[in-house]
Amino acid sequence: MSLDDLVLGVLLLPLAAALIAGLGRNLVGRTGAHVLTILAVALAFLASALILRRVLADPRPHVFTFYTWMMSGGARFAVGAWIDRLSALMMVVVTFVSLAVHVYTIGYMHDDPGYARFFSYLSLFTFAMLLLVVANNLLELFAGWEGVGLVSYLLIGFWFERPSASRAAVKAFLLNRVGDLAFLLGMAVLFAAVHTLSFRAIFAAAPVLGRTPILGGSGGMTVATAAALLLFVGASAKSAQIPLHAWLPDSMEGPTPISALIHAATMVTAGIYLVARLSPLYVQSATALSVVLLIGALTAFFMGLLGIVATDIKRVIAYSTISQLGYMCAGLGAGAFAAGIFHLVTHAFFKALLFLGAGSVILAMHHEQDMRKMGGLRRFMPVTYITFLVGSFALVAFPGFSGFFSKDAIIDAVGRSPVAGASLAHLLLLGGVFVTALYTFRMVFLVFHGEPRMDEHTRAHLHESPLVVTLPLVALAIPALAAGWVMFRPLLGGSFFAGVFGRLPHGHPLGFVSRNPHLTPLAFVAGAFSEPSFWLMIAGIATAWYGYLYRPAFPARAAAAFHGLYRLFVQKYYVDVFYEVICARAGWLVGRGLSTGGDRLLIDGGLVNGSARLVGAMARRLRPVQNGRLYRYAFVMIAALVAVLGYALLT
Amino acid sequence: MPLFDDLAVSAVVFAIALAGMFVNRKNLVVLLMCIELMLLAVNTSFVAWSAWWGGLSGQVAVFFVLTVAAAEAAIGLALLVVVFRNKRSVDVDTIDTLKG
Amino acid sequence: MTAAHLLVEGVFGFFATVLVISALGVVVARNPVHAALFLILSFFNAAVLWVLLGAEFLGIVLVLVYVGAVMVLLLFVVMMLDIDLVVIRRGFVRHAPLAAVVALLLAFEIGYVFWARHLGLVSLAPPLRPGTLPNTRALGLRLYRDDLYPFEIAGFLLLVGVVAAIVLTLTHREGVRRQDPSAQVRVEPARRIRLVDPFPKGTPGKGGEGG
Amino acid sequence: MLSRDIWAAGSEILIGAGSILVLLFEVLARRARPVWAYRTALVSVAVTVFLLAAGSLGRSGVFWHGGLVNDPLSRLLDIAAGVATFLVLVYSRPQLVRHGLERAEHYFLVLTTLLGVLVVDSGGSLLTLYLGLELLALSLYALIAIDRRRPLGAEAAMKYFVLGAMASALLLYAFTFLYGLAGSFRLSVVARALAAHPGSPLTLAAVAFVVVALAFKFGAVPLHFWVPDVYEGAPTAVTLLVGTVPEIASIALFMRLLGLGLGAASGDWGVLLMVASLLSLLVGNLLAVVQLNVRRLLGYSAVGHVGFILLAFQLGGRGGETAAVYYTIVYVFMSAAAFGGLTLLEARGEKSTTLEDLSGLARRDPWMAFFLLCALFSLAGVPPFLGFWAKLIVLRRVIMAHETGLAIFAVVMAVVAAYYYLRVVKSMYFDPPPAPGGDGAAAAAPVPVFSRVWLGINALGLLVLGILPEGLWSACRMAMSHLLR
Repeated sequence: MSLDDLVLGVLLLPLAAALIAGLGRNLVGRTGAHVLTILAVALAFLASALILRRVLADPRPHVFTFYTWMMSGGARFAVGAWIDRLSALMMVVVTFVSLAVHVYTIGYMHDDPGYARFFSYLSLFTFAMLLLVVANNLLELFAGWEGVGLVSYLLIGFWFERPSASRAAVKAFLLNRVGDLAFLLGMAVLFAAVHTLSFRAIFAAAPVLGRTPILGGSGGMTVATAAALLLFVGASAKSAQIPLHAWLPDSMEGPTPISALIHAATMVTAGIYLVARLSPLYVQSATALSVVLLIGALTAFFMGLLGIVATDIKRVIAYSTISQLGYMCAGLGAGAFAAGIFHLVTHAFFKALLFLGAGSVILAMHHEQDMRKMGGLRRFMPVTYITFLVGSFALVAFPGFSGFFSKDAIIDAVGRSPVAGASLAHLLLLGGVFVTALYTFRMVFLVFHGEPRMDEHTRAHLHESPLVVTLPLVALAIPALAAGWVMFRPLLGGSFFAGVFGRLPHGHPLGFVSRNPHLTPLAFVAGAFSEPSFWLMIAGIATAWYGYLYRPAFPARAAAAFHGLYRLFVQKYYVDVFYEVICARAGWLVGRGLSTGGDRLLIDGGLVNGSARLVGAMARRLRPVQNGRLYRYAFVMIAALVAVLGYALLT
Repeated sequence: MPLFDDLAVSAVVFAIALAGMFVNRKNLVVLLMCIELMLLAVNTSFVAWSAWWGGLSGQVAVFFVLTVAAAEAAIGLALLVVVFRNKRSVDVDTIDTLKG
Repeated sequence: MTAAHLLVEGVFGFFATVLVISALGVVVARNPVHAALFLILSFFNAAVLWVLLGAEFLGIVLVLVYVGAVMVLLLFVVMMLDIDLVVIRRGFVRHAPLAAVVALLLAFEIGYVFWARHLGLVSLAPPLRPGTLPNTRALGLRLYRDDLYPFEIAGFLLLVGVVAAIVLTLTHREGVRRQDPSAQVRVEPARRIRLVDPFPKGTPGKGGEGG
Repeated sequence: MLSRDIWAAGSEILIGAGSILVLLFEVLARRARPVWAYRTALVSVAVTVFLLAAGSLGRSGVFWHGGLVNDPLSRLLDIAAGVATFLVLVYSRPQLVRHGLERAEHYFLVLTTLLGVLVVDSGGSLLTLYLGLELLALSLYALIAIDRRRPLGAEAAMKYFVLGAMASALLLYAFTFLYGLAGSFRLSVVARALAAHPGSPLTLAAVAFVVVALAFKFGAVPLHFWVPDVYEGAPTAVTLLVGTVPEIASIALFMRLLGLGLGAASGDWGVLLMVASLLSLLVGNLLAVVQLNVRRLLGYSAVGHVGFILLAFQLGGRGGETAAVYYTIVYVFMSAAAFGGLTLLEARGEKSTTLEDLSGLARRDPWMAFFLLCALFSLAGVPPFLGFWAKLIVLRRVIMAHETGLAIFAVVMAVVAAYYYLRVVKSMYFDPPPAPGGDGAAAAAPVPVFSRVWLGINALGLLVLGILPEGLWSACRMAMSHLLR
């Protein structure tokens, strides 16, 4: 089979399955719906793997056109494919995660009346995401981009009976619209400059764009900067970067945790993919790279802090996702595109694992998501526990786990990046390591360790989840553990992404992790123990242990039994208080401050509601002008006439 | 300078009628009359230009404008009757239900 | 300047002045009936101006047809609606200065246009040909031959005016006899004449001799 | 000569004859019921559209001593107006029947409205443009007040009438200037005279008056006051008409009068239109946000769309004008679907006045809700609906003219617009239906399949044409490349 047939197959199989399952759901029934969609996605996964194998053999980008979408004269848009190692890798990741989600949904949505509809949405989502990934021009990418947004809107609002769900859906839609429109403008800027939207032409013109001032004037901003920044606003809305992140935590209102997974592990990476895809454009603009880097680093640190105070298990993971996306962004901004994409891949695995684990927990807890009402679950759900732990270690970047390789590569790269603002970003990312470890293990300890805090009824019915749930968990735990070892050399060692990404001027070697391109994974792991990031991570875990596992039970027992040692323990307790106040509590306070002050006031209040209020206030001012009186209308008309006439005669 | 004089007269009448459109806050009937007055000013202008050009086009236009004005007057008066039947008044102030 | 010119100038000045004053009267009159009468007066004056400009036919049409029909209709409606004729115009005085300013501004602007145009007349001056002014026949030829298309549209306009006026105002009262063309068309001979036997059988006595 | 002229006015004659026939039915066959008037109107519109599309009518050229100009643009606009009128007739009848408003005069006035639009589309002289415009306007005044029991209708009609008559007078006054300048009413002569005397005060004054009058007809700020009042006050079936067919005449007027007649002065009117466009975008979209009445909301949103159209038009040159024509045609069909949906809802016996009336519609009538959703998404400019292309093409033009600031402003306003359109969708799909009231039982009357099918074609057409946008766009480009005057 030729390559373009394979690509078409990957695209069309999920689409066809979605249409059949959605429109003909009375025809195929519940079983038919999931058999069909899973089969389609599985085939798409296999085909993607084949495609990856082909491009491994032949690294040149393969560009096809399937269909030309012509707006006659000048504007010509095509639907096609741009297959290189980046898009092939993304295809494999997308189809793999999507496959896991499909299988898992059988168990999770078992009792839902919208069963077939849900599968249809999932397959549709897969199609849109794949379209986005394979696109060979910006417009096609935008079509997939919008498709992904539309399906996410449908999924978030899936349980539209809940008012909070429909509110969240609207919020997600609106914030993404802001991004989409910036995206549109960015496309328009590129189109005005290059007169086409195909990647090939844009990449070819990128060096020129980097020198051309925008608006044809001599102003400071170049076309490349303007386009890159506008497109990044779009990307930051989709990838939930500050300040357009507010929709993602709220979108956890969707059916747990599948849509959450869709949003968190797959769809949100679209923005990262966009920047990486357009890296030849981005490297032409130092300004744009700096913005990407700083926004990413800020997001990575401050959104992580919010994870510390959340009590809803899904929200913790959601904040963690935002924070990890910040890491990816920072990597891209530093010019280390390979490291950013590497983190995207590993993150997809371990975050999917965490979400599915959380889903398994929530299922067992009868849809209770509050971690304060959990505890001690490791005894009841060993498989979930072990796999969740694997995911957590990967998330906190424990040496040897997949997340470690990618995240440390990013931190390393940012530390040595020539992009302006890199040193500040480096500090933020290092701080983020501590924060990540803290909230992750707070979650692990609250959910799986300690005393069970749920009510009797729930506790009596606690049991491990069924096989359709645990099987994907195990399947995902393996790459979460091992992916780093396998992919480290090719992805970061240099040859895999050769020629895919744009390179910073002066040939700065940021595609590589260290000065030594022949670095082995083992050596990288060994080196980690002397890096500050490792110790920050350990400190984070320790703090979590202290604050959420060790301390709660301790004071009461100590005070009662060992009166003499009490003072000593009080001394120790001071340390504890110190930790608590300075680290955990301070973090908690800052987190809460951000959550109320920053998140709710500034973002929700200032940006979302604020702009809505501004619009409302302006409208209220304008409204009385239309007072219904004829002479008012006539007067305004005549005044306009006099003014227009005066203007015309005076000039 | 007959052209300028005629045009000036027409402009003055036009301006008066326009001002009458919003200074009059009481009676819809007077609004209709102001419209008639505006069309009269326009017609005078046409006639003046027509004389200046020495052609007939302007006068033909006056015919059409008169026709339109007649039809317009018919509809305006009919609307006036409808409004009066609904509100028992032709006060401009009373028709302000639609607003905002 | 000849006497004839002076006469024309004088006549123009008089009627133009009256036209402006009566136009003002339309706007400021308290009583709508007075306003309507002022309007008619301004139409008369305008007609005179038109005649001075050589548009005799139009001037006559304006008086006979337009004033005769439309203005009378207006007056008729004003009276029919039985509007309170002695309403004081609330707010008129308050808004009058603004109106005056706007009107003056507008008149000044338009006047400026003509004045500037007048100064530039030399550049494009077409011949002023007072001798070849139109007559009714020429006007008719233009209207029915050259401008037939707009003429037909104007016909439709009048039709719309008629239909609209009827649709908006006609009410069918019960018990009022009126013409029904539809029924007239559909009538059949059999129903048109009903033969009535004035002396049906069984009635007593045809003629008077019985007894 | 005459037969050639008559043939050239074929579409106008067909529609005129149709309207007379409608009246004759009413007078001579009162028993036959208005349905025959409806069928006559429908058939005459359909035949006209068919003949126009087949190319049998309206051969290109200048006819009737310059009064009538047939070119590809007039044909395109005629077809668009015809199709829109067809849809309007199909959507409005069920509602008229249900509310006891169906009468032959209604259909007559709809046809004369269309006739006015056709005349304007191919107007070659100031006179025909004016007469066509008046024919259109007078028909609308009467239609808005046609439901005499409805005080709002009378109020809206009265306001529209007074302001509209004033705007017409302004337009006529501008025509006196142009006539004074050119000595003729033919657009070609006017254009020549204008080119010969650039920047003369007479030209400037004419431009000022024309811009004010045309901005009024289109409903651009600050001359938009009638729009929301009329949209709210008119009977639903008439709002449907007002929101669609006359827009075609407006863009035709802009093209003929400003683009072709006053094209030499485009520097003068461009600035004025730009200001009007920005104000329209701002005021229309902002005020739409605070509306609870759906029709008033759509009225203000129409003002916002006019802002977009003018934004393209003010650029001057064929490129911008083509984008404006394209946007207008697209808007008319989006608007037809939106108002058509509302009208058919009323035909079902539901109210469609406020946002609350629409809540939970997705569960009461999923298809209708879906059609409305298509229309609203398209109006909001969500890809891949047709409305997206319209916005994209306008923005592309604006950016190509290096007016990036304007483009950004327009995009921001488009976001505001997306918000209020989405609010309607939200109340249809996410809000619980209103508590079952007393009249709920009587409500569920079926809507005739014919009307529903056409609404479906219209709404899905927005999607299909959005996926295959090339045809309409190249038709517009073609039409704009062979203009006559």
